Amino acid sequence: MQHIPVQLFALARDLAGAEQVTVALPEEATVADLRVRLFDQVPALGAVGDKVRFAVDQQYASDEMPLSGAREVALIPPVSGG
Amino acid sequence: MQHIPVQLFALARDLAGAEQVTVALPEEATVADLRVRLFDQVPALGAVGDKVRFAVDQQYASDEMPLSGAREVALIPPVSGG
Amino acid sequence: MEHSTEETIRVSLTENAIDTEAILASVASPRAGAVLLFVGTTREVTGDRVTESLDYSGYQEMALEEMQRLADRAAARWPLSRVAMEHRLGHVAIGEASVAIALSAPHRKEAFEAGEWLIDQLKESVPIWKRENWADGTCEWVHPGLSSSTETSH
Amino acid sequence: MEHSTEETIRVSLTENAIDTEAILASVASPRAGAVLLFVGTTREVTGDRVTESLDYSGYQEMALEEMQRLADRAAARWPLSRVAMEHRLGHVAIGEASVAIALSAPHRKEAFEAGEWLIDQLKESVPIWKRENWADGTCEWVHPGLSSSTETSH
Repeated sequence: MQHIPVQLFALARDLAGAEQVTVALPEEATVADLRVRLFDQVPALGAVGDKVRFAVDQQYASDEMPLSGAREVALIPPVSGG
Repeated sequence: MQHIPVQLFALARDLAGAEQVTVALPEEATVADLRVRLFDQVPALGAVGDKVRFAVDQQYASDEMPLSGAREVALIPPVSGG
Repeated sequence: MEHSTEETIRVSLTENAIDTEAILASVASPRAGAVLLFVGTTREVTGDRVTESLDYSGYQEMALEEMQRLADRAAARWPLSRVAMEHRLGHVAIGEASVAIALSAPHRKEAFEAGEWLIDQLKESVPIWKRENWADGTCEWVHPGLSSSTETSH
Repeated sequence: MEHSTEETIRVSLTENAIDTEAILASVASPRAGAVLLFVGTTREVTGDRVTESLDYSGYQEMALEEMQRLADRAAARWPLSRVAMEHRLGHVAIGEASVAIALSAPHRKEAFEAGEWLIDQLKESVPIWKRENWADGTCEWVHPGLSSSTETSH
């Protein structure tokens, strides 16, 4: 098992009441597994639903991307800069 | 007959060696008549040829426009501002 | 906070007022015939609601990386001389700039194309979020595509 | 020399350096979400010839009228908040601005469209002429469509 801290921002941070949530996942887990596990573990995040993307090491990651070796993982709700 | 001072700019001014050329035309003359008469009277202007437009009272004028009542007439060679 | 891996591209985040003149000056180039500056500012009225102010929050390290990637892609796609992008973070009053993008290019057509592409892309992918502070005292994170901050998941 | 028949539109000619910050400031508006500034500058190299400087000459009264007409047409076609256009006259050194167009609009798409339209139109119709002073000591009026200043008529 690996323990992955997931950074939260904006509404996701408010919903979870935390800047970061740590998720336990098997070594071979992908971003898709993280998505399922995170929303199970923190049901309040359901309000941002499946519109969120994930970033691994500060780049957007596809669902198929493996998490082993990731140094930094973040949940990215729809952005509104500009 | 009316005597129409025509303002010249840029290369046209250099070719004619004058800031203004006065052309004599019948009262019913149009911009097209002015064009023919001006190039007859100042052959050096031929170098700007038929690419020039004319402005009457600070607006581009069509060849059909009558000149009677015009307060200000100018020959406008292709522009290059910007 | 600033990130500049190439001298031709500068991306930055700031908690202070955006200095548009400095950003314009930073893209000056003798090879450029065209300089374009786009500034995004806070509107007072959106639809029928009145905004009092905004707060911008960012995933700062990634935001800078993403701005740099966008500028790199623009510089690969169009012949640009220099690019500068700055985004404001923190509290922003009405009428103040939240983002500025400046670039220089040999010709104007590519300057307009690249400028519009950069702001469109920034709004799609740079991890920065706006919180609207409405005049009625409520506030709300803006997440395009989510129907409301208070609705539950679908 | 300045012409301002409506407070939302300002057009001007100047023999001094163009003050881009003042032009930007002049289009600020609480209704605007987007501000765009385009600056045309002198390039040092065009093709294989080196420009030392430029001189701009204008039919000034008509140039102001025509700039005003273009700004009016843009404001009729796109929902713009404010428009400012300034053109330099006289001697202009390399790298200095010859023209600046600024505008504000509620949304960015119309700001980009209107800005590009205005500079395209200005270059088509505003009676201002550029004389290139080449590094080899010669100089030449620029008249697009005329093959050369020394050729005779066709």
